This record gives sequence, C-alpha cells and structure tokens, in this order.
Amino acid sequence: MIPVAFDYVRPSTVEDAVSALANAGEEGKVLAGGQSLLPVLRLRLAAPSVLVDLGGLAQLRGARVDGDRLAVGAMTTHAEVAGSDVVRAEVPLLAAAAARIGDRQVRHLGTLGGALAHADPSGDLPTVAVALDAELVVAGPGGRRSIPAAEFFRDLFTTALGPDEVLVEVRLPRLAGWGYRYEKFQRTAQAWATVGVAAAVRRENGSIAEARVALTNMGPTPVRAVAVERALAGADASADALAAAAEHAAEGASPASDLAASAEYREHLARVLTRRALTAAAGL
Amino acid sequence: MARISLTVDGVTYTDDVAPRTLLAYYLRDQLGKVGTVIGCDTTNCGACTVLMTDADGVPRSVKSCAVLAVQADGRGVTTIEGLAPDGDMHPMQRAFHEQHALQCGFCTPGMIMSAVDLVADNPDPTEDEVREGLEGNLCRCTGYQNIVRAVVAAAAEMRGAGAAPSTAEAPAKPAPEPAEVAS
Amino acid sequence: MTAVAEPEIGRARLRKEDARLITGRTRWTENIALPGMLHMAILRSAHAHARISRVDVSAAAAAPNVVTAFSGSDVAETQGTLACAWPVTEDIVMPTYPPLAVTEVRHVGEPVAVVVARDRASALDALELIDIDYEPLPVVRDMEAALGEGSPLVHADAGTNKSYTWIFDSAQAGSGGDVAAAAQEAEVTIKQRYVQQRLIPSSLEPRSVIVDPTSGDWTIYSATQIPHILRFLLAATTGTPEHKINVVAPDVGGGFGGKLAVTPEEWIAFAAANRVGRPVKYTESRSETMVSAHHGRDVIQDITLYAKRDGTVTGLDVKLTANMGAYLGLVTPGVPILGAFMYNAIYKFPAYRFECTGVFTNTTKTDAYRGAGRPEATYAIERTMDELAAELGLDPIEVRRRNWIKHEEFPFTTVATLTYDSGNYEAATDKAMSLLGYAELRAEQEARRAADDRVQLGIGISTYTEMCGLAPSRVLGALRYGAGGWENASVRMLPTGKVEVVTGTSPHGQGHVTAWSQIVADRLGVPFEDVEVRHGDTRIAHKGLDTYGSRSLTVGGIALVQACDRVVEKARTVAAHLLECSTDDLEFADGTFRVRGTPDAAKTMGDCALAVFAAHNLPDGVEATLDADATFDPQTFSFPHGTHLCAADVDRETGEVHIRRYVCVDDVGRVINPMIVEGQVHGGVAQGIAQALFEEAVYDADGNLLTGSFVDYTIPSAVDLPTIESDRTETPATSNPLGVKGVGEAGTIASTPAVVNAIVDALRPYGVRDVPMPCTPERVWRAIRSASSQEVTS
Amino acid sequence: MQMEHAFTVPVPVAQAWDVLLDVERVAPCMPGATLTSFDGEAFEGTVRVKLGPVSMTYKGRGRFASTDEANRQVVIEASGRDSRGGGTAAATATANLQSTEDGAATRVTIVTDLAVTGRPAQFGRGMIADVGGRLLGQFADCLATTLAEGSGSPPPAEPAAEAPIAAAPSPAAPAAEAPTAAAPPARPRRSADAIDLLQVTGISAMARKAAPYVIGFVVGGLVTWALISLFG
Repeated sequence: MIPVAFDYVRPSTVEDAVSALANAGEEGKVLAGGQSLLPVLRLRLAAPSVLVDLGGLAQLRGARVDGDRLAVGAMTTHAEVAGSDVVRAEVPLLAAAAARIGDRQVRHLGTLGGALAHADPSGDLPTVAVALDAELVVAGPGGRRSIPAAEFFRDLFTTALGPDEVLVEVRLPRLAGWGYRYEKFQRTAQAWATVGVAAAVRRENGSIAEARVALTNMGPTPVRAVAVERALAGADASADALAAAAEHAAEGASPASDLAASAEYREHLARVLTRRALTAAAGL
Repeated sequence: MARISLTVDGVTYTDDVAPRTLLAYYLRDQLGKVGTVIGCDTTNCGACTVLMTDADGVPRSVKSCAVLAVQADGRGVTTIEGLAPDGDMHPMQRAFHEQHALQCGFCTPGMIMSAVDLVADNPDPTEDEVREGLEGNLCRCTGYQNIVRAVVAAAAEMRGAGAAPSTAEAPAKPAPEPAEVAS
Repeated sequence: MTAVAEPEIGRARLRKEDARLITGRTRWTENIALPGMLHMAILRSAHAHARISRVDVSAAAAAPNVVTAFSGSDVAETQGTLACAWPVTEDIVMPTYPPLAVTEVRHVGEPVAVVVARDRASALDALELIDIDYEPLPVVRDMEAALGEGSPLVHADAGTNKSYTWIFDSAQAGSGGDVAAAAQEAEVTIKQRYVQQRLIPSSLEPRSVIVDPTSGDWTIYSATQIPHILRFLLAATTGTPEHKINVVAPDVGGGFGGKLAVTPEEWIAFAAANRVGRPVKYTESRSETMVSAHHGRDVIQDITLYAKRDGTVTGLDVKLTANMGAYLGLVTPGVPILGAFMYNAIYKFPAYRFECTGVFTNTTKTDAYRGAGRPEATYAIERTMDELAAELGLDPIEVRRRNWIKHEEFPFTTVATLTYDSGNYEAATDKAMSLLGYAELRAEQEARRAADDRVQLGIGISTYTEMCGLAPSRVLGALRYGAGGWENASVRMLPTGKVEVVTGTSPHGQGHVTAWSQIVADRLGVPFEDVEVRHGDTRIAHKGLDTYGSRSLTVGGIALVQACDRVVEKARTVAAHLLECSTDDLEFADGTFRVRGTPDAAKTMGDCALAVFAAHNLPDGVEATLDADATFDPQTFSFPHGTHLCAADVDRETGEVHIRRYVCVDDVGRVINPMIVEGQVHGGVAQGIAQALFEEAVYDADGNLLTGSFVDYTIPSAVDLPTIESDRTETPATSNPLGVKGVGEAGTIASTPAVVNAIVDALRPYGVRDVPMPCTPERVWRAIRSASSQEVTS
Repeated sequence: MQMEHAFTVPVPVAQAWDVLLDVERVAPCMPGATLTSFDGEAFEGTVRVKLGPVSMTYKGRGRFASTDEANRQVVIEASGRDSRGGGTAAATATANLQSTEDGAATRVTIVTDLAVTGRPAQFGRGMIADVGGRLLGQFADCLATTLAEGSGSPPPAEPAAEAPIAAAPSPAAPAAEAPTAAAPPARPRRSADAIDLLQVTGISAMARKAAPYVIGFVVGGLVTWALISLFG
C-alpha cells in the first residue's frame, strides 16, 4: 500500500516546526521516527495534508545531565537511548525499556519523543515515563511548558499535546543506585507488550526505601501501580514482602480484552510480572 | 514533489519525488534497485531492510518501507546490491550460501542487511544474540536455524577468526549470474 | 574425466540457486517491468456477505492516470470462472466462482472492482472513488452453525451450506473390520475433539501477476507454484486457445500450498489486460493477502479410538467438519480427503471409518497449506495415542510400539488401503530417544513433578508417516481429481557436453536446480557444474504438473532419471557405432562408454554429443539429437516417516511454553542432498511449531478477519523458535528407482502434535488433557485453571 | 455485536421523550458529527473520527424505522461508509424510555446492534466491541446530561467538526462534548443518580488500545454516528 498524497516540510528549528504545525491546522501531523506513523499512512488509516518532519532538528537529539535530572532530547532514537552511557548510568530503566522496543530497525529510527507522543497503551516508554514521574517539555506558539507524565497521557493515543505543540525534551529523575527492571511479556518477539511492568526500587538497610512501579497495557494509559508502591514503602526487601505487594498490581487497572489476551489474564499477568520485576529490581 | 539527493550503493542520485514515496518504492521503481523487496505493509517482515546512514553518518539497518524517500535526503543507502560492489561476495552473503541459510530467498536481502548491521554492532554474537538481533526479519522457509549459523560463521570470518565449518561441502564460490531483465 | 567421481547423490552440494538470491539479482514477478505496463488495484469487499446493489466506477475511471476501471458486471461475460479441480463426490455442491463478484459477495476481501492506471499510487487513489452500495446479507461464520437448521446460506441457490460428505469405511472397502463392532467390544474408548485452527500460508513473497497481451500471444508471469495447471485452466475457462497462452513462474518466493492456486487476481488481471491491450501488473499488499489468498486447515475433528487394555487399538472412527470457506478453490474439497488415508498413520488398526463433511461459510476459502490434510490426520492420531497411553498408564512410546507396523512387516497394506512399501519406525524412534536422552528427561520430569515445580517439563512424541509423491494418476482418478499425477522431464546433451534439463516441476525455494543437477550428473556421468536446469516457463517446460505435495523428487525426479537413461541408451548406440562394437560390448560408468576388456576404447557422453551434433557418422536411423523426454506416473505413493520428540518447559504461573529441545529423526528414504533435506526439515518443523503455539486466523461474528496483518497474525521470528536437532535414518523406498520418498511436508506434519503432546504431558499431573491450538500462554493458563477447578469440584 | 446501555435521568418520561426526538438537542452529543440533511424520517450525515495518528471520515444515511410514542420506543436503522477503503458500519438502535415508579424520572435503555466492516475490523486487534461500547457510553453519558436538562434548557453548542475521543482540554477540541473518565465533562452532570448508573453500566469503563493502529476507534465513530442517527 502507498499513502495518500501529502505535503512535507522539514523545519530546522523548533520554532519553525511549531509554526508549520500551526499553519497546517487540523490536517498537520508530526513525523518523528515514523515507525508507528508510516504503517498507518500506508494502510490509509490517516490522510494528513502536511507532515512536519522533525528529523532536521539536531538540537533535539542526545542525553545530558542537568542538575538532578537527566534530560533526553525528543528526537533521540531508541537505539541511542538504549546505548547511551549517560542514560544507562543515570536512568538505566529507560535504557532497558528502550532496548526492548520493536526490533533493531525500528529502534534505529523510532524516537523517544515519538513513542511518548504516540501514547500507545502498549508502548513501553510511556510506562517508564509515568513510573519515574518524568516531565515532558513541549514547545508551542506561546513558548515552552513542562507537563508531568501523569498528566501527559490522557487516554488511548491521546496526550496533553496541542496540535501545534511539539514534544522537545524528556526530563527524568536521576536514579543511579536504584535497582530496576522492565519486565515485558509478549506473545511473540514481534508482538507488542501483552503486559509490561516498569519497576525501580531503592533499598536501604534491608528494606525498600522507595519504589516506583507502572504497568503497560493495563488501561488506556500507563497505570501507576499506586497500591503496590504503598505496600512496598518501608517493607522488608524480602521475597515474601515483594510478592505480597505485587498482589495489588491490578488494582485500579482497567485492561482490555483483545486478540492478545483477555482482561482477566492481563490482571493475572500484572501480578505475576510485577512480582518478578520487583524481585529483579530489588536484587533478590 | 520534493528534491532529494542521496547516495545509493555508491552512486549519487538527485531526484524529484512525491513526499509520499516510500524509500523502498523509490529504490525499486525509480532507481531499479529491485533487489530490495517488500513483503508486508506493517513493518513486520523486514524484507525491505537496507542500511541508511544516521545523522552522524553511521550506517544503520532500517526498514525501507517505513522510511519516506524524503527522509533519506542527504543520506547514504546500501542495499543488498551494493554490499559487495566489486563483485566479490560479502562474507555475510557467502556465509548465507555456505550455511544454506536461504530457500526461496525472498527474505534474504533484508535478512542479510540486518545481519550485517548486527555484526557491525556485535562482532562476536552468540546464537541467542543473533536470534534477538534478527527479530525484525521474518523467514517462512528456513526455521532460521541456518540463518543463525550463517551469521555466527560470517561474524567469525569478519573477525578474521576463520569460518565455522560449513554444513555443506567445500564451498564452490558461485559465479554471479547476470541480472535477468525482462524485455 | 577418467578419475572415478564421487557420486553426486548424497552430497551436500551448495545450491546453484543462491548466487542471484543473495546478491539481489532476482527476478520476482514484481521485479519485472514490461514496456507500456499498467498497474492494477482491486477494490475488495469489506462485507462478509452482501448483495451488490450498485457500483459506479465512473469517478475512478476519470481520475488522473487511470486508463480503465471496471466492476464485475462489466466483465461478467468475459472473465471466465474459477475452477475447482477436485469434486470429491458425485453430488458435491460446487458453486460458480466468478473472479470479480458480479451480484453478491460472500467473504471479506472478495474482489468487486478494479482500477488500471499508469502507476500504482494512482490506481490506489482511484479505488477510493469507486462508489458502491451493498445490501448486507446474514453472515454465517461458524461451521457447525452453518450446518444447522435455518442457517443463513452462503450460496442461496444451493439450498444448503453442505458441500459434500465423503466416507471411507474399511468394512465396505474390504480393507478392515467394522468400527461399530470394535466399539462394542472396546475395553477402552478415547473420545477427543480437536480443532485445527485456520492458518494463513504466508509465503514471504506476496502473490503477484503480470498479464502481457501484446505480441500476439498471452504471456502470464505469476508468482505461482503451478504454471502448467494455470495455463490449462486459463485456457479452459476463458476460451483462450491454450497454445496462445504462455505462463512463466519466475523466481517464486515460497508457496507452502498458498500458491497452489488459480487465483481470482490472475483472472482479473487477464480480463484487465484484455480490455486495455497492454501489460497489466498486479501485486497484492500483505493486508490483501491475508483476506484474499486462500487459508489452510480449519477442521473440527471428532476422534473415537477403541482399544484393549493392553494398548492394542481395535478401531478408529473419524468425523471431520471441514471449512471450505465461501468458494471451492483448486483443490479445496480434496484437502481433508488427502488426510483420510493417514489417520491410521503408522499403526495396524484393524477397523477404520472416516467421514468428512465440507461446509461453506462466509470466510476466505481454504485450500492446500503445507501438508494438506496429512498434518491434521497426524495431529489427531498422535494426540489420541498419547491420551490412550495416559488412560492405560503406559509410556506414550510403548503404546505406539504395541500398535505400529514392525519393520519386518513391510510391505504392509493398511486399513486405509494404502500399501506402505518400506519403513523402520523402531530405528527412527530409538535414534530419536537416544538423541534426546529420553530416559534422563523422564527422570527429570519425575523429579520436577514430585517437587511441584512452577515450571514443569513435558515430553511430546510424534511418530508420523505421510503419503508423498502425489500421485498415481489412476488413484487420483478414483478420487475424482480432475488431473493426473505424472511428471515430465527432458534432458538435452549439448554439443559441448553441457546438459540442459527441463523439468515440469516448479520450484519456489526447494532447490530443484541443485538436486536435479546432482541426479543428472550421476546418471549421465557429467560434472555437476555442467548441468543447467530450466523450469517454470511453459514455453520451455511444455509438460508438467508442477510442485506441491512433496511430489517433485518422487515423481519429477524419477521422470528425470528415465530421461537420462534414455539419453544414455541413445548415446550408447552412437558410442558403439563410433567404437565399432556392439552396444552389448559397452559398459557405461562415470560418463564414459568403454569396450569391455579394452578400456582404452572409450567415448564420453560429450564425445557422443559432439558426434551427434556433427552427424557426420551416425548409425543408420539415428536422428541427430541427443536428448530425451520422459513422463513418469507413479504406481504408488511414497511414505516418509520419522519420530519427533519435543521437550518443553511450561510455566504454570503464566502459561508460557518454552521449547527446550526439539529432536527429530526423519526417514525420507535415499537423500539426494542432505543439506537441502535438513533445511526442509527445519522449515517444516518451524511451521508446525507455529501452528502449535502462535498462528491463528480469527474471524469475528460478522465475518471480519481480525488477524488481517502480520501484526496480529503472529508468525514466529528467530527468537520464538528453538534450535532443531535433526538426524535421519535411511530406509530407501522400494517403489521407485531412486529410493526417495519426499521431505517437503514432513516437518510440518510431525511437529505440531509433538509440541502439543509435550505441553499436555507437562500438565497432565494437574489434570490437563488438552490445550486448544494455538497454545498461547493464556490458553495454557486457562487449561490449568479449569482443570484444577474441576478437580476441586469433583 | 450487540451493546446495551442504560441510565436514569431525573425528568418525567414525557419530557425526556420530547428531548430524545429533538434532533437539534441530541445530535451535538456526537463528537465529530455533521448532520447534512434530515427530512423528519431519513437523514444524512458525516462523522470524522480522529484518534492519535488515525483519522477517518464516514458518510452515511439512515431512517427512523419506527417511532412508537405509546410504548416510548424509537428504532433507528443507519449505515455509513468509510470515505476511503469501503469499510462500513450498520446499526440498528432501539431506545426505550420507561418512567420510574414515582414518575419523576425516566429510565433510558439503548440496545444497539452494530456490524462494522473494513479496515477498523481488519487492523483493529479485535477490539471493536470494547471500543464500540466505550464510544456508545460516551454518547450516552452526554445524552443523559442533555435529557436531564429537560426541555427548557438551551441547546448545547455546535458540534466540533472533529473531535478526539477523549475530551482533552486542548485547542484541538474546543467544543468536544464527550466526557470520559480521563477528562472532566465539559458540562456539569446534574444527576448524581445518572452518574452512578453510568458507572454501574460500565459506561465510563476505560477502553483500550486497538493498537498499533487503533482502528478500533473508527468503529467507535460509527457507533456514535449510528446513535446520531438514532436521535437525528
């Protein structure tokens, strides 16, 4: 299949990108890595009049430490995120999840910003962003604003981004020294996550000082496993305590039933995978 | 139409393309590079995999059906046809032949390009790493086993460690056949 | 030429085919561009069942770059009809199958209108301008519902959704006893229902066709397994003289039965080219393939096995309900019938009854998919034998031993009337068990069971045979198949001593060029490199019945041997003349005729070829050609067999299945090229595992295919499949001069039950007796849950 | 597939009935809908559905198959077609109004039979029912508010030309009227009773991904379109 015809612009500044989007109105669409968008276009499920390609924005690539945050440019590819020394040192959970996205070819083109703005409920990176309370910096006609991940993901494929806004940077807390695990369950290696669990754990004196847990594909947006985190706070870093906490994993989730799995099975998986993720993250 | 300029298999082309043109179709229809094939429309099969330089000029495997030709502007692209420009086989091509890593051959161009990219990143991959590295390429004929074997063997040869033993007899280097072109 | 050459047969020759495939110098149909060629796009029905109330293509026809647009009614008279070549019963319901729907659509994906344009994109753009109204009709998707009272009818004029019922009864056939009697006397009865889910063959190359009406003939390039059958049927159903049609199957990227078809798209491209008088190309997108290319399997199997408490099977009753889909494709009705002869498998069952009912539903038609009928049969009996073993507390291998045909009992005529010429099930099984370390794994299994481990180990066994070498023409005739099963080959010695071989087989990945070269090299005593094999072009390969059903070597290979032998015989006459001796005085070895007792007096095949070419000094009555043509029609089938063992770890918590070891020992008779044989086994096993664990075509109640792309129709990648440990035993077939049996389908046939048997074996202590395919983690998890809840309540 | 939605509004049945048949009042509940013609029985319109990268436009027509005032039942048949690709949706929706015992409120039941074909089905991951239910729920949610306002209130704002499924407070959907659990409704719900019932009947249940391409949502659009017809 071949996409419906569209116009194409490739701005070289963020400001130009924003104004190109504003000019496009309702019919504009941002092209980041294109790994989700191009299949949609090929199947003619969408027919934007203009594609605004952010591929020329070199300033949106790369990761750096900025105070107590790790700042990653939105156009940094999954392969770059997964392979970045600074990401692996500061937020290894993000690198681990990025390494599990799609396949090599997809990771070479797909970008962090694209994956977040796409807001696929089975996407891995939105879950990490929510688990870690990332802040998403967006640029619009009125300048830049920062949106907490918890508020960024509004619904299935729906974010707080305005149609003339561009996601430019993702800021994450530096979690060097935390244990982490992205546990991904797939029907086949090519399949999207049936369920995923992002877990980061800080141990202190044999107990869990802090834990952050979020789930992939357990609702229209990433689900923060609040009940699990609550149960973990101050708990012993023991297998039993982690298992008990993981039993709360599906609380507050509203998973779908689809071809890959039923809601009931997803809830079961969420509990099992959360236990496994916590166990790994806690180094047990 | 948009004007693009790119290098494909060592040759520089400048063309006007419709923005909707996929790189795969540009290669096939406009450049006649029909060695790169298209097997699906959802970026699953990987048959269209080519190497394209990234913003830093490093060649990376991409699925050319999930890239617009306009996105390849200024980049360098290597297809299966440009892997061994002097007519000799690339070690990966030779290994695919020697290890019987292909049957119908339709997935082969993409599979070889993916494997070349994989070995560039990981010069000494284990069988499991090869399997993971090729997860973006589907093959319906071989069950992947000989493909895995071929990639491991090619990697060894490319490291200069000497090729792993072939499943078959001493390889007779196949004579390249002239391209068949319909009138 | 004097050195004694190592025999080519049996050598792991690297493939001649590879060079162009690994360098991208390939001629796929989609790669071919002809002068003036146009591109066709097809509008397909989004409805599973509807009346077409109105079609207006005028806006599409007026769109930029569009040369013509038309719908079914525009070509109703000229488009011909698609043919089913296998009306399995006299009273079969065989509906008309128009390539382009005219008044009614009966499955999602059925072609309804066409645009032909200068380029592909314009054709696709114009498709959106076609205005079409449907009146939806009731949809029937479920086979059993379709047979029920008051079901909506797929073909109203047929008055029924039943296509046919085909019965075999060993009591009536005289080949065995009465199953009803076996039922009465049975000490043990095993009753199982298995569902062979619907699969999509999914060769990596999508189907593609070019029809070239220029230059006075019709040339059709098609990504097909069956150029000869395509040519014949195109002629027969469009009224075009056969001698004006040439079909070329260029490089073809896999088939697996999926290209054993005469497709609506080929016919529509023919109609389109006829309208515009220019070459027309059509290549489907994958999402079109999913809904329009034929599917496979989709059979409900009700199996009843009767046995004594010592494990001896006394009778087998098989009732199938087979989904035809909306229409009958080339061999749709015959696919389950091919399995009818295989349910008794390698066993000496004394009584057997088989009944199959073919049913129409509003789904894509089914047809051949790798194994075609035989994987279904093998799955059912191998799963059932495991259940019998469990019921009796016997090792599953032991229960098989007590029933299988012993090697000294060959030839053996089965309850299904086939005579198995050879086999050695004991040897293959022993070898497989030893390769796997069967006893050790059983011990580990015991330990894990005792420990109630989260991950349990299962060992699955599949001892299979299959009928290959389709097929003796007389048998096909008796089964009401519309054609024969012979194959043709011709061999031409060129004056320089090179050899040109033309085969009627039509390879699409199997490596015939290499294997045929090996056979010819041995038979003629010429170097492997000196043989070229031509195929897949009806202008070159005039006669042939193409490639499917593991037939190419066992039928086409024998034709090739015969042609070679005829060439040698003719050369012998020439050599004798040149050497001034009697043909009886000549011995032939390594490509050279030598006078017995005077070894220096010799002529090579090349000498003879040159002499024939020069024709200066030929014996009287000998024509100046050194070539021969042979057609071989097998007298019987061939019967490869083997034992596959699968050791699987099953996570009781998540239901995940991990294949830890996969061992197979296949006996495919004499092996021409062990490397190619191993490759066929790998690929076959992979596809069988895919059925067991991953793949399923799913429809919703409205007849929409929900698995309409590779996103949801989950074909395994390298990560998802195990390393296969393959070995062989070699019991040559006695029914053909090469001793070969065929290998194309063996792996697929054997592996599916091995995997599912392993899963069920792992979970048997937890009350699980079956897991429906594909055994996804969720299905495994549910099977464990429902078994344990039943145990609690009972 | 069949879907059922039920809710109770705190107005007498006669009042609710009048609103239900008032095209001008009810149609705007449909995000992305444009009614192009209505002759009292038959109607035509379009629905544009946009969700993430997917954007599709459906065109269709329908009619009141029956309007039974005595039994307070309306039956609508409608069908729409994807402007590209030929996918369709056909719906038969039956709405029943029933007075509560005290006569102060009205129980509304909507049963929808929906058949969707084409790309949403083929690429939607088998989520049509789920997604359809969610969208119907959003419509019902809005409808409950509208009916609860009674006949005296002014009509709601004009529908947006297109609307994302979730009524995110973004410039993309200034007039979106489809409240979800993820975003506050654009207008206050007046009936606590209705809200509770909505939750009980699963209307605010989260739907899911129809990923990767989310076509399921197009189907949702068709559902809403079918309902437009219902109240058009």
